[in-house]
Amino acid sequence: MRRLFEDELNDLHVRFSEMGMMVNEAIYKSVKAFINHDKQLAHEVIDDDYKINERETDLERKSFELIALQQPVSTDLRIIVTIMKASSDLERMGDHAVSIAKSTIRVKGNTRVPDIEKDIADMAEKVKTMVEEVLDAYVKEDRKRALTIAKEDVAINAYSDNIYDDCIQEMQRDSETVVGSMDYMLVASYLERIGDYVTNICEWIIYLRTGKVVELNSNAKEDDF
Amino acid sequence: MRRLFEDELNDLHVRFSEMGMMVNEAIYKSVKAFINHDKQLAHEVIDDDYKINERETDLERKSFELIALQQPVSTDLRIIVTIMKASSDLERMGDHAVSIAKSTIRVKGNTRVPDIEKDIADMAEKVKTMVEEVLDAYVKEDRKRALTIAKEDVAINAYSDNIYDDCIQEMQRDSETVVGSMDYMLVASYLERIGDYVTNICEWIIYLRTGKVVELNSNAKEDDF
Amino acid sequence: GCQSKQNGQSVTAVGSSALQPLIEALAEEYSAQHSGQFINVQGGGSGTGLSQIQEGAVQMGNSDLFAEEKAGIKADQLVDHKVAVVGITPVVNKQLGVKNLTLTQLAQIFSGEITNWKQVGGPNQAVVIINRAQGSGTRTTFEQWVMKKRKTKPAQEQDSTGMVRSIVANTPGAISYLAFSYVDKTVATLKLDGIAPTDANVVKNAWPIWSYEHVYTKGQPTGLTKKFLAYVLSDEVQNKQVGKMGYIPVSQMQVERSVTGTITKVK
Amino acid sequence: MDAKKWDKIATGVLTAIAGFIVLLLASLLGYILVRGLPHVTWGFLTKPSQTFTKGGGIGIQLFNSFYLLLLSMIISVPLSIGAGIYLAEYAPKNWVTNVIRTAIEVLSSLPSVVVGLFGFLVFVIQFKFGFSILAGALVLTVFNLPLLTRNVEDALKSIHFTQREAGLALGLSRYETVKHVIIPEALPNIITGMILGAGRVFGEAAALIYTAGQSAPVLDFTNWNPANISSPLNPMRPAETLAVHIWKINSEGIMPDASAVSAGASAVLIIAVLLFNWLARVIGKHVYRKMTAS
Amino acid sequence: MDPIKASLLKKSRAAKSETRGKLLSLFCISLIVFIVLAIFYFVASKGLATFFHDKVNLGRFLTQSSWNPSLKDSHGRPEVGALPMILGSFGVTFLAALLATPFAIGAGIFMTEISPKRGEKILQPVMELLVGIPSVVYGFIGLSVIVPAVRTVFGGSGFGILAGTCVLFVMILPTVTSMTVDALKSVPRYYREASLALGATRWQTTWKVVLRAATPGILTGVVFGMARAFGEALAVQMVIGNAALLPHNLITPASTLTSVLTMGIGNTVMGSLANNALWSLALLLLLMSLMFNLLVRLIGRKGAISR
Amino acid sequence: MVNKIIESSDVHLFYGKNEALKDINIDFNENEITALIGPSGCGKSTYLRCLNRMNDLIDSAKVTGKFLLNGQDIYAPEMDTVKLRKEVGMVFQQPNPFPFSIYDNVVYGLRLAGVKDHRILDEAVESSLKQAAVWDDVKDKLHESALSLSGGQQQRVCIARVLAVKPKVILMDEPTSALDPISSAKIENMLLELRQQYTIIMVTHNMHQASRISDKTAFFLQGELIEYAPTKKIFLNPSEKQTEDYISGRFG
Amino acid sequence: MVNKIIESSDVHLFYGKNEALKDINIDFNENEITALIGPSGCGKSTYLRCLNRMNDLIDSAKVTGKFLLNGQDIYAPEMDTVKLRKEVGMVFQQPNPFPFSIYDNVVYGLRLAGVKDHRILDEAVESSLKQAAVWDDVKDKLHESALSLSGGQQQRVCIARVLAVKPKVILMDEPTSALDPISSAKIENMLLELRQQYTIIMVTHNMHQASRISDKTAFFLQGELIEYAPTKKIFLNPSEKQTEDYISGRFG
Ligand SMILES: Nc1ncnc2c1ncn2[C@@H]1O[C@H](COP(=O)(O)OP(=O)(O)OP(=O)(O)O)[C@@H](O)[C@H]1O
Ligand SMILES: Nc1ncnc2c1ncn2[C@@H]1O[C@H](COP(=O)(O)OP(=O)(O)OP(=O)(O)O)[C@@H](O)[C@H]1O
Ligand SMILES: [Mg+2]
Ligand SMILES: [Mg+2]
Ligand SMILES: O=P([O-])([O-])[O-]
Repeated sequence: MRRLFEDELNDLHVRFSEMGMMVNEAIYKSVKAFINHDKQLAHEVIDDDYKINERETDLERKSFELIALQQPVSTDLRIIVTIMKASSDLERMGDHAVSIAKSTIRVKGNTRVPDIEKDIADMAEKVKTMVEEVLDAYVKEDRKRALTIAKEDVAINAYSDNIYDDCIQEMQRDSETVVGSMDYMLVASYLERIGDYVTNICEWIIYLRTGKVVELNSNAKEDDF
Repeated sequence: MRRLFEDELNDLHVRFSEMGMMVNEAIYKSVKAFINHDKQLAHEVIDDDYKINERETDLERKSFELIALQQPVSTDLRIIVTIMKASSDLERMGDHAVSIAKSTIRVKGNTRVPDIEKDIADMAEKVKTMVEEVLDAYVKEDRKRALTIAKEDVAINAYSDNIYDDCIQEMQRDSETVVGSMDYMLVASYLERIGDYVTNICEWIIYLRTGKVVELNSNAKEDDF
Repeated sequence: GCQSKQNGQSVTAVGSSALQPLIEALAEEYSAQHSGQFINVQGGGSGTGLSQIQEGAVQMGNSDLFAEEKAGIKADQLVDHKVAVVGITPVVNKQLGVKNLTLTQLAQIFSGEITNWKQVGGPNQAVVIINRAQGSGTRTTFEQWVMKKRKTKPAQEQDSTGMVRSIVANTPGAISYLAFSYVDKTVATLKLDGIAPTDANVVKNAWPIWSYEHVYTKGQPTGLTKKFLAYVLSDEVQNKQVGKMGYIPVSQMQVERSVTGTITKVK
Repeated sequence: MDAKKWDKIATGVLTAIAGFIVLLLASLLGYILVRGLPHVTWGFLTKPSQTFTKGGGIGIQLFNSFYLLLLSMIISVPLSIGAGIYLAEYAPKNWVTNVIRTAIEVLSSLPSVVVGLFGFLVFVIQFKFGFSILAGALVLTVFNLPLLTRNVEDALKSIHFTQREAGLALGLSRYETVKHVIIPEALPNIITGMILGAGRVFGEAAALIYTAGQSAPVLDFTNWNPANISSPLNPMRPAETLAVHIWKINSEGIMPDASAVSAGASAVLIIAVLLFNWLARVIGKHVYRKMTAS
Repeated sequence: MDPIKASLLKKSRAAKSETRGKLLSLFCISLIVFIVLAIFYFVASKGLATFFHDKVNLGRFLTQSSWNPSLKDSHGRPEVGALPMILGSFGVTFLAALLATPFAIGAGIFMTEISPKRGEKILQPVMELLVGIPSVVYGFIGLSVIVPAVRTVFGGSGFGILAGTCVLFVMILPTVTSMTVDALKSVPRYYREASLALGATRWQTTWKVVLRAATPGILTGVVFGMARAFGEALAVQMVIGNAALLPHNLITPASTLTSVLTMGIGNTVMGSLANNALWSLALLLLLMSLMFNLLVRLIGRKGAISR
Repeated sequence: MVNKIIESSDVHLFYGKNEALKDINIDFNENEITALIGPSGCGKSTYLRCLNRMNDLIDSAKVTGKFLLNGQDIYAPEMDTVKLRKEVGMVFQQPNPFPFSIYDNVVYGLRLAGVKDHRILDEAVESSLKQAAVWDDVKDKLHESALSLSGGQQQRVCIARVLAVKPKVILMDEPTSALDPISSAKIENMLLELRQQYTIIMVTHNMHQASRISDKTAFFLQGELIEYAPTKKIFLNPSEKQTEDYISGRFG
Repeated sequence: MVNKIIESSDVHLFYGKNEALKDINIDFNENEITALIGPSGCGKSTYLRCLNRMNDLIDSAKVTGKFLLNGQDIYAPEMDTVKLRKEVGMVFQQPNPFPFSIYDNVVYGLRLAGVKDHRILDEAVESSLKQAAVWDDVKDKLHESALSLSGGQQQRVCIARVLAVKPKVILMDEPTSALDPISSAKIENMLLELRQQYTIIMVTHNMHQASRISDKTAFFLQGELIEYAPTKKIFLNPSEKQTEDYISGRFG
């Protein structure tokens, strides 16, 4: 029934998932580039970002169209709304990947702090896993998993706080590392933000399943300091 | 005609504008607190953030409802979609205000750099104006003004770069200022982000008027480094 | 019905179509002379007349037949008033040219033994029999005196004299029979055995096909009925109107016929 | 192309048939009117008839026809409306109703002779009305009731059920709905049916021969006392109607100008029927316009 | 809330008038039913008397061909064979219907499909007038025009089934036509449009769709026409010749149930066999009328187009 | 405060042997619009017509269960259906004005109730027509035939006719399905206004209409009440799969 | 490649003195669904019926302007309307199967065209009914009366009847407005399938329907063509204020 709409909805879904992969890849690449000081890979991430932006615009446009032309209600509407909102989150995640890539380009040639880099790599790994998981949870519309993933954001925040403290110490210890640490600091904050967006997407997964708009990361802010 | 829907639509519009004011106020207060080291004001901002979050959730819920129950098309639909998307931007702007407030709380007791603080104050003023302007442009659905405002984001980015460089210098100069500069740095990046969100809202104003989804801030990233 | 005096009075006579013209005319005349007194006259046939007088539905029942002759009539309750005699004559289409038949020939024609006029010396023309309806007084009389015991061939029937006359007038080869009172120029009468259908011949019974016209009442007549019957039987009426209408006053008859058909000379 | 040719041929044939029917009526009417109209004079229309002599009129028969019609309509119209309402509105849908409906249908297609004979047995003899207008009117009622009832039922049923629902849902009783909404709406059709029924009654002869009788005693048009035997209004007097008169002249008429009288009377009868038809249309239309554009 | 309750439970004026109206209309219908039953009773009691009282054999009544109620045959049985009349009645009825149907359908199609405007303006009133003409007048015309015409063309007396058929044809034509028109008109307009839109010509549309959809209605009309023809008395009686003979051709006199009935009733004495035999004919007529009605119902039910 | 104006419970309805309603339980609140939706033949109209006993007219229909109007048993033997139907007005799918003038249509119910005073009638006409949002369209031709109006206007006059007798509850069986979108929109808006004073129960085939104007929605399927909930819930997040499938057109 | 199958220009139509169509210009592309929308009486049906000359049947209707079907003048005197109507099929608002069997309904057009071969007829029946997505519903009762089907099935049989004569263009005048949402949805889906082979021009009162299935939408108002554009544009961003007002129900 309603093949055309169903097709289009499915298409939208697929394209959104694709966008998720693209963003995930961008994050992965940017962190890898940062860790490996791979300027070229970083450039690649920056260059590919337009694709993510385009995809977002495209998804938005398609969503509006479906809403305007097909008058979806209930689940169908929630699918579209979720995609419409979550695609912004993905796009922002992509933006943060670009920021990390930019840091990579900037950080090059400065003094480095392997400990912190190790922490960032761990944190990045963690974030990457979260992103992958949330995409999987989205595809499976898995509400429980979304809740679990959102909780993991606490760990990310802890990483971020850790790295912040380490950077401060490092910078105070050795002013040579200021520029580098600053970048570590920023990258950590980008990763932290990405974690927040993952939480957002978790919220949307819950919305998709239950129709309830919830706030999962409000506490995330409170324990920020 | 269609009084009820029209009423609701108008209501939505008003509540969105209100949210804009709330966010604007949060930004203003947080910057003021930061500059004046007013920990109490900063706490106020943080404490009030839940209102913004709630308002966003509320606007989202209402928007979904209107879409599901009223099947709006054309302009009506665009109004709702705009609010639905832009409210996230506003909410994020609010989050950044909270981040600034948190920095204020954190920065207290550290060594300060008046020059940078001056720059940040200027930048904050600029951002505040932009936010006010974009809200005004939204209410007036002023497409041209939206374009102009989006262009001003360049200036914000320039401030941000400036402050970044100054901070680096300052930190290298005097390791005492590391923690403080770091915060300056972060606050600047928050303000810069808020500028980006203003640009986003500008995009939505254009969408509202023309039905076209455009990308105004893509270049903003390119000249970031 | 019996209306009160000032609202007028009316009685009804029903029955024989052969008698109808006479009674109707007399009724009109009577009403004209006696204001507020009406005699309604209906046709319907002798059967109707007899059965309705028996039912008491009307005050006078007109019939060509003796009540005794009609099956189902209890004649003893009825009082017979013979108001006239009428002759019945065979009539044929004017174009036919046949003027005379024997009584036997006539009977053979109606029994279907003769089917073409050339068999009786007429033109080569099929015989078209027009009968009156079964049970009508005219037909019964005709059959009684012409057919004797012969059976009538089933043929075209009409229930009214007027219709019979016009059909005979219009149909080549047609033959039927009419009461004298209905005979007019449109049809031709036949002589039987050379005797012409005239009142004079009827009076002498030389013309055998005739019948009394009876008005029956249930019991002795009273009131208006009585007065009217007295009027009808009055000499003045009998001698003037009756004759004029093509009927024969009973008083002029030189013979008398009984219920069984026995003829006795009147002294 | 074959189909097209057939289309043309069919159109031609059908038009010819239609033309033939129109011609048929025209010649019928023409025949009656041409033969009859020359005899129709004022005197003919007003004078009483003559049995033996020339120059009789049809005045009394004409009056009788209308009077009889009036009487029978007075009886049958309310009855048929009541019965029609019952059938259209109240009758439960079950076999009893079905049988009733069938019975009425049977009655409506019963030969009028049989109805006449029934009337004769019941009204004339049993009820001792004699040959009278009353008996005639009653038998005409019997003769006409089924058709009128059916007409009323059809007219009521042709009013869309939404109108009924509207009335009921407004809190009207079923009867009020019928009385105030349905009947007014159906009125044009009812009136048309009534007038056409009247036309039918006007031309009826067979049923009257044995009931209203075949004699037309002279009436005293100055006496309007219905109890008086010579009064035109007396319902107990026998009354020959125009149609019966025509029948009688054709079967028993012995007046010399019988065929002329018959032709003239036929023409008058036809004209009266034409008049009824025309009235039915005009009044129906008028009422309809009045109803809907009040 | 309580006033509402109270007012809801009080019997309203409307409810009372409802009862009154229902009773009134029930009374009317009861009266009609009573009359119908009375007629049935009278006709049946008199008509059946022939068989129960006068012991006439029903089989012989229906199959014997000599009608002479006042006479007895060689076995002493009354000659009451109604076969000639039955055949005559059916003969004129079927022939008239056979003749009228094509004309009615033709006229109906003309009025609904070919030229509705002229149909409405001309044919419609023509039909109504034809219905309105009293049967005496038809008889009168039959007698003075048709019978002589038949006589001139076919010879004989001119009286007979043919003349009867002609008169009845004209008499039932309007009935059949108007019901045909109703049937055709009630074929929804969209049938025609659908057919035309499929590339049919007007005639194809009429022939294949409209007529087919209207068939039950038309048949009903024909049966109604036949019922009318069957029961018609005066006009037929005037032209058919009224000879109680088995009809073997169309131009010799024949008779119908009605003609013998009308003719004979006045010449018989009530209660006598002759009279009862006539009532038997009336009963037969009544039964036929019933049969025609059932037939119409059957057709109507079978052919009902839903919606 | 929310007041239950009509309560119905354990409702079963048989047409002969065919069970058209199976154990329906719905209560209606005062001053709300309730929409009854569901596929053709699911029993929406049948249920609606139970509420003012219009089903009494159908011989084969047998209703069981409890119906209360303001706590009063609708099917009590002593209930006067005529009065009931004045309390519970009804508007139908086909606009069905009587073939009288607009004025006469509107005052019809009042006149029958014996109101003769011209002032009262005039006022009733004006206020009902205003409530029905058709006053401006017809005020200059109150004495012309109601049949001369367009379908949408006719339907609003029919609504005015019901309003004139001041019912508590108005039942509507697909009141706009015979109308074009613009007329429908006008009527929808009018209903939203009427909600302030009346309780409206409406059958509709148009789910969008239900979603636009109703407070509560009841979804019927094959004689069963599948879901009865606030309209928001039904259209955003129905509890039942069948409801979801129906409202998103994904059925059969 | 997009092919224009019907072109119409400068179309005016008068019913007597009343101008029902005012200078309409629309071209239709092959294999597209075009929806004609607009308020009641705006001339949608009138325009549609110009395309297969159904207006010829209305005496008072006078058409001017140019209509081309595949470049061929529709109103040329030598145009055979019978053939035209086979090329340009039509489906109506009321499901109108003939009172024959389903089979006879479907082969009606072919039989008219003189096809007698049973094999061909059988095949046509099966393929048309399959295309019309009603084969599964009726395949076991092809010789039962089409009137025994439900409204939605009847309408699909009517569509199959049109498909059987293999038209190029199918005109539909509110094909689902007499049906319930589920039947409508089925027909909408079927139309989306049919689009692959036919050009469909459809009048609809239901804007949502237009938005759901049409490629192009033409908006009529009082005999004028206000806007004719891709459906997306009409529903997301119409050029004309009137269009916007109409589709968002904000009219009058
Ligand atoms: N008078 C009746 N007699 C017998 N069955 C009926 C009657 N009215 C309705 N039904 C049956 O009852 C069921 C419910 O009918 P109802 O009219 O209530 O459906 P509905 O939901 O209003 O449908 P629609 O949307 O088509 O109006 C259907 O199956 C129908 O066939
Ligand atoms: N046969 C006709 N004769 C005269 N005028 C007509 C005729 N048919 C339609 N009209 C008029 O032409 C105009 C357009 O009618 P049309 O039927 O095309 O409208 P529509 O858009 O199809 O409306 P709807 O949505 O109600 O079907 C209307 O004003 C109508 O009154
Ligand atoms: Mg319904
Ligand atoms: Mg239309
Ligand atoms: O005079 P009759 O009518 O009995 O022949």
